[in-house]
Amino acid sequence: MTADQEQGAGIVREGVFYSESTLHKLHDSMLYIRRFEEKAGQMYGLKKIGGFCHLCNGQEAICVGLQHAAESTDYMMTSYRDHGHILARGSDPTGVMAELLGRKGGVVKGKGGSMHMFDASKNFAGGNGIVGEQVPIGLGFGFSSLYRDDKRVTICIMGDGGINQGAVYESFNMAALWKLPIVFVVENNQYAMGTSLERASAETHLFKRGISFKIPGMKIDGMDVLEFEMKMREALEHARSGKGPILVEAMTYRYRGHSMSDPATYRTRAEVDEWRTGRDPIARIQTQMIEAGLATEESFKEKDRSIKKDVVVVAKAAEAQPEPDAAELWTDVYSDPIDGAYPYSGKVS
Amino acid sequence: MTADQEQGAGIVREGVFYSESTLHKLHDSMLYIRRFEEKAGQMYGLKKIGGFCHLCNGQEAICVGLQHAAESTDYMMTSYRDHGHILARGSDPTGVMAELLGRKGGVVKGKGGSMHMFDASKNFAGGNGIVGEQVPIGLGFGFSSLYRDDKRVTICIMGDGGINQGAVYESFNMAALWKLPIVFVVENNQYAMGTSLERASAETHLFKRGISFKIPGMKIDGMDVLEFEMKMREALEHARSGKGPILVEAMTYRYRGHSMSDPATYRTRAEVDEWRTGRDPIARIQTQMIEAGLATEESFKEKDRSIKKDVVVVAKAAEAQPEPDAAELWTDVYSDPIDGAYPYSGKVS
Amino acid sequence: MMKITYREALNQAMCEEMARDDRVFLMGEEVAEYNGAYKVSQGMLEKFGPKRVIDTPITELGFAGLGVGAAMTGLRPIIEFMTWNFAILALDQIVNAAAKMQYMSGGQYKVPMVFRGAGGSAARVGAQHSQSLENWLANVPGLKVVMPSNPADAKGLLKASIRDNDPVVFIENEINYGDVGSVPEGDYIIPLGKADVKRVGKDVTIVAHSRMTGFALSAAEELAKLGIDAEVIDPRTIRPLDEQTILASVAKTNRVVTVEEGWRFAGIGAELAARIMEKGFDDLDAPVIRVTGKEVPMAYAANLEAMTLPSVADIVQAARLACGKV
Amino acid sequence: MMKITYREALNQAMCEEMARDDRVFLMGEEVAEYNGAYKVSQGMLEKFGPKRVIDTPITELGFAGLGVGAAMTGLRPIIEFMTWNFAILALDQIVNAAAKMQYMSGGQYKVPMVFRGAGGSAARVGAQHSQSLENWLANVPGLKVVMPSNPADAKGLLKASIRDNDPVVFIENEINYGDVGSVPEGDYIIPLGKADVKRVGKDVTIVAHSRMTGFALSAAEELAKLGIDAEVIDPRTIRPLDEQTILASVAKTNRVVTVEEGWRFAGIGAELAARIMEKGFDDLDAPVIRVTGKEVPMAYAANLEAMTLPSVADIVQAARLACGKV
Ligand SMILES: Cc1ncc(C[n+]2csc(CCOP(=O)(O)OP(=O)(O)O)c2C)c(N)n1
Ligand SMILES: Cc1ncc(C[n+]2csc(CCOP(=O)(O)OP(=O)(O)O)c2C)c(N)n1
Ligand SMILES: [Mg+2]
Ligand SMILES: [Mg+2]
Repeated sequence: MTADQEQGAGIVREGVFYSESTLHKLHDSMLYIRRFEEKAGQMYGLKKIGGFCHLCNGQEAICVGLQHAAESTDYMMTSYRDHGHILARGSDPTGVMAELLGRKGGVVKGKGGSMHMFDASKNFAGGNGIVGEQVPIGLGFGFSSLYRDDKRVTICIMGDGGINQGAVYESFNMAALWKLPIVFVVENNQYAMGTSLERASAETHLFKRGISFKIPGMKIDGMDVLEFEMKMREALEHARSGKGPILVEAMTYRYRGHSMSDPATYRTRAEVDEWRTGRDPIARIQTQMIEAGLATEESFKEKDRSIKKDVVVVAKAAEAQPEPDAAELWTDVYSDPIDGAYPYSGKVS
Repeated sequence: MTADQEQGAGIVREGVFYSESTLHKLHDSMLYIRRFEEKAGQMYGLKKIGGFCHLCNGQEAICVGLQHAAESTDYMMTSYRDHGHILARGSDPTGVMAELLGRKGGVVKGKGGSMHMFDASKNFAGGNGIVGEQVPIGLGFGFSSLYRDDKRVTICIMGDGGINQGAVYESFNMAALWKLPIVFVVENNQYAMGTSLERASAETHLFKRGISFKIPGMKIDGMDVLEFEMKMREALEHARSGKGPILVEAMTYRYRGHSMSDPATYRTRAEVDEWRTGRDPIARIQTQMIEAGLATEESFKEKDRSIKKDVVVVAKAAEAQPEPDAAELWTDVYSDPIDGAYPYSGKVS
Repeated sequence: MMKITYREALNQAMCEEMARDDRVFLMGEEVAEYNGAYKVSQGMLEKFGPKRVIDTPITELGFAGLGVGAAMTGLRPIIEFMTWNFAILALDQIVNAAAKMQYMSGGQYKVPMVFRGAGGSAARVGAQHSQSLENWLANVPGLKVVMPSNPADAKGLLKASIRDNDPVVFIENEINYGDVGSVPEGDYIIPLGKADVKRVGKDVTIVAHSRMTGFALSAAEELAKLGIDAEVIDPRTIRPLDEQTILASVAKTNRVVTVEEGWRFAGIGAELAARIMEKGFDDLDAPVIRVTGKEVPMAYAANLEAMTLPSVADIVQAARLACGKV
Repeated sequence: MMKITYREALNQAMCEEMARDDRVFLMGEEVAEYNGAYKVSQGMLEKFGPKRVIDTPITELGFAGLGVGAAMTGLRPIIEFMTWNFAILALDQIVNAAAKMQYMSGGQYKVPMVFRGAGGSAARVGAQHSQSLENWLANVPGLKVVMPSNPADAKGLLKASIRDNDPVVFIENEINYGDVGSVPEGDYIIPLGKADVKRVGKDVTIVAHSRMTGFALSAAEELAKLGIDAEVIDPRTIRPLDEQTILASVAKTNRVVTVEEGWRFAGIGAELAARIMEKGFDDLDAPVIRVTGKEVPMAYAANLEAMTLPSVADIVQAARLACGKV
């Protein structure tokens, strides 16, 4: 999607025009994710969600900006911190919530859970629980686009902790060597669990991590959705035009702990506040839109109320669903039966 | 070992003085390795050596220059292309040859073979058959020196193919993060088996492969033993003085195929000749020494004859040895018996 | 005796051994400042300082190899994997370096180290976080594989593992971390390679390790009500396996059930069954029955997860079957 | 019928499938310009061009993952590991991604691909180049594991594997590459999951796969001279395992020997023994005997290597023992 061409009410940033409707869309999408995640946190507190649950509060501008800049045919994959991305991608929120609850109507039938969301219809390829594992997989999607010459770009997202994994550099090298159409995005929220960036990384400017493989890098403010959207479009254009991979470092912050079980005592209150109150992407676009006369505090409050209501409806609908059928235990292990039966020796006994 | 301090006959390179005896030592050591490898090749042809056998002909200046620059307490480890290095390190050649032949007196009792030579008494820690595997291991040696503050440097050697392995970058990051005293040396012989550098590496200037981790790099002519020795001393000094790791790219060439079974048809005759006749490290130091009046063509010929004879003696002595005792099959699997017996369930049956 | 958790037992084992031998250090993700992802290393950074309790980047292959190299120089690393699931990335260093180094080097380089962390599935963590690896690792000569099922064993075995001169794979269980049990005071060591009869019985032998030992003991209670007196054996060390203790039990009960959380094909139960048949064939009145995890990736949904894991009821059922009392 | 080598059979299988389906491509180290480290892909670059026959850097984890991703988009990659020894580095992508992807994604993403290369030990290549992984990989639901022992099986099974819609682990044997055998002309396919009775006999069943099938057949000849008529079964597909064929044989012979090159603990023989006991206990007149590689890393020295590997004599001895004729 290119920036809006039509003129009218809107905001111009570095020569790029964002229309009123686009701005509302970006804002609403971020706010929706925020409220959805809060609801997920609540459900987790009520023990309705089990296992790990990694929220993306604070990082919404990346989820939303990236989607707005990308084509729907572009491929994407990320880590376990995937709710915001799959929602921004346009998957049915009830399916996402149902997945968190382990229900039949979950986006992957209740089989994946929080960390393993997939939506093939939206070219959303996960949802990976092994840190860094999506990177070689993303390389394969990029390779496929070269093989088929389908002009798609793969957006492969990782964290500031994940970028230390060796598989990432194997992938960087091959992506650069073969000029694969991939945008690698690092969500630099400055912590990998309790480990701050500088305690884990010799080079903390993560956009430079591709230099040794001749991959150009960009550092982008990931707390400003317009800025991020605009620069992400440049990155996508770079990859789509055959120039090979590019590495985007998106500066951001997660407001909550690493997962629901993390009290996050390794960060100071002041540091969290600096980002949360000083740089919040939703507050930021709201201020910009109010200043531009495109909305009012009251209209945003109204919007927030209505989104919160929507999320409650979604949560209820998800909760009303049954667990997966017991027979699902044995499906999706293999595609084809052998001799009329699926080859599960474990089932027989 | 620092460069020679005493004055007298010798060669001065960029202000560094190499004495006559040092020059002879460097030369003789390179020539010995050359003749030893030729003998190994011959023995392989006679099927006295089995499996893989990777010779280092052409790369001797690296083996020898590196040893001369290093302290004997410094740790080192490399890949399967290890004969030259362990010889330069000072291990008993008969033990090395016996190992190639799979004999009892082999440097590792016949258990390792060509790819797995070790000599703990010389701080030579292998000899690894999995490409890149020695790099995290070297990281551990470097870590140990930091832990014990023993002022040793670890010299961790890999190939231009090996440097693409992900484990290398995991190691680069940790080495740089913790400022470990490690000199990473890439023997850039421009081929990994049949794959030329530029077909495998997006960034072909391999000394830049550490930039993304803030590791400084040096590109050195690996065909000139004096040049290599001198620069290697700088690199070791860097690591020893607490400045952290450094990456040395040694430009070199292997004259033979990747292993004895490789006809190396992927290279042109002209290319091989350019290096073999144009840049040979042994011919080079001979010319320099003759020009400096420190030797004559004849004296080198004489030296060559005597080395060849030595190598024949070594080969004979090695061949005269028996195979390892059958009982060795079960030793060195575990250190301590459990309940008086070693825990081999496979032995009982 | 003191009442402590499985987690505290592990912590004590490490602290005591680190106090005793300054070659021992602990390294892994979040082990230091965070006090361990599962708080096993609580307080250790404070006690031993950042030189000996070291946080790493997320690079399992790299720091596993670091441990191997450090061990080759004579240090005695404890390398923590946040969970063993992530150690699949590090297997090359565990199998090709740690396990084979002593042999390949003709005995010159030993690798005295412990690789440890939680293995198997926790609760609701899905397919990629629920892998059992003990059968793979116990397949490898050169490695020892230890899996404690309670706090006392956790402490005694971890201390023995740290003192061992060979690479030890030490697999804990996340769900057991909070379990409380009695642990002897003092320098409590359990030698590796010794199974433990957790319950004496005469009708059927149940061999179960790690978290499954508790399941087996619960099953034994149920079985007692049905008039079946089960003997429960925890091998504790998977490699080397204490076959004497197991065979002695089989000679008495003539019936065996094996229990493991991992997948069936070539699992620990397969080895037990094969070995009991080889060495105790005439003692067997019925085939060895294997209770294992279902052969599917672990699903997230609570009902599917429960179906995937072995249950107490599964063990009861298997024991009844073995005893011909169904 | 044509007489071709095992290597040519594999080559034909790949060429035919690539000609038939342009979603199939071959990627790995030295597969293209070098024509394969072991010449299995000889001529393929010339035939199919650099877009479909692709040399990689030495980065097993990376290009294994590339295969998984490409397969998820509907391509059908053949990923060659120069040998399976190096695939230990890639296991995370094979196990955590390829095997679990379909399940985790609720069936949305399939992973139709083949991981292939030579497994087990070659000749005199030492500890790090002599690893058998079939028991680890066959442990994993979601994977299929195929191991051909002769040219015809190699061709028929590889074609079936490439057409399969799930990730297939295809383990060849370097020492077999030069073996010549008769292979049917035309589009020859052997369905996965079918064992093959390589020799009919009535006194003892020998189950052996890959290179060991040939050893078992030689042993059967020896045994015949001793008056023991051995049936030799090659499972061909390790997962799923064709237990019907094996059990039917056991019902006839009542005695079983398993043979594998890999280590004993929780190996393929353990699974066979456990399964045969479970489902054919009453048919067994003697315990299943496992012939395996010795539980040591592979040494380089010729004598130690020979002692480590199972031999024809070992199989003969085991069969005599099983038949009570020693
Ligand atoms: C290979 C592997 N190692 C460790 C973990 C445990 N773990 C899960 S998330 C995480 C931190 C990742 O941090 P980062 O990449 O910065 O992503 P963020 O959580 O900040 O989004 C760790 C260590 C894992 N899941 N996989
Ligand atoms: C992990 C792994 N992959 C593949 C191989 C097979 N292999 C052995 S050497 C080699 C080439 C290595 O080239 P390079 O690193 O340049 O070292 P050189 O042989 O030139 O010294 C390959 C692919 C291996 N031994 N290990
Ligand atoms: Mg982070
Ligand atoms: Mg090279």
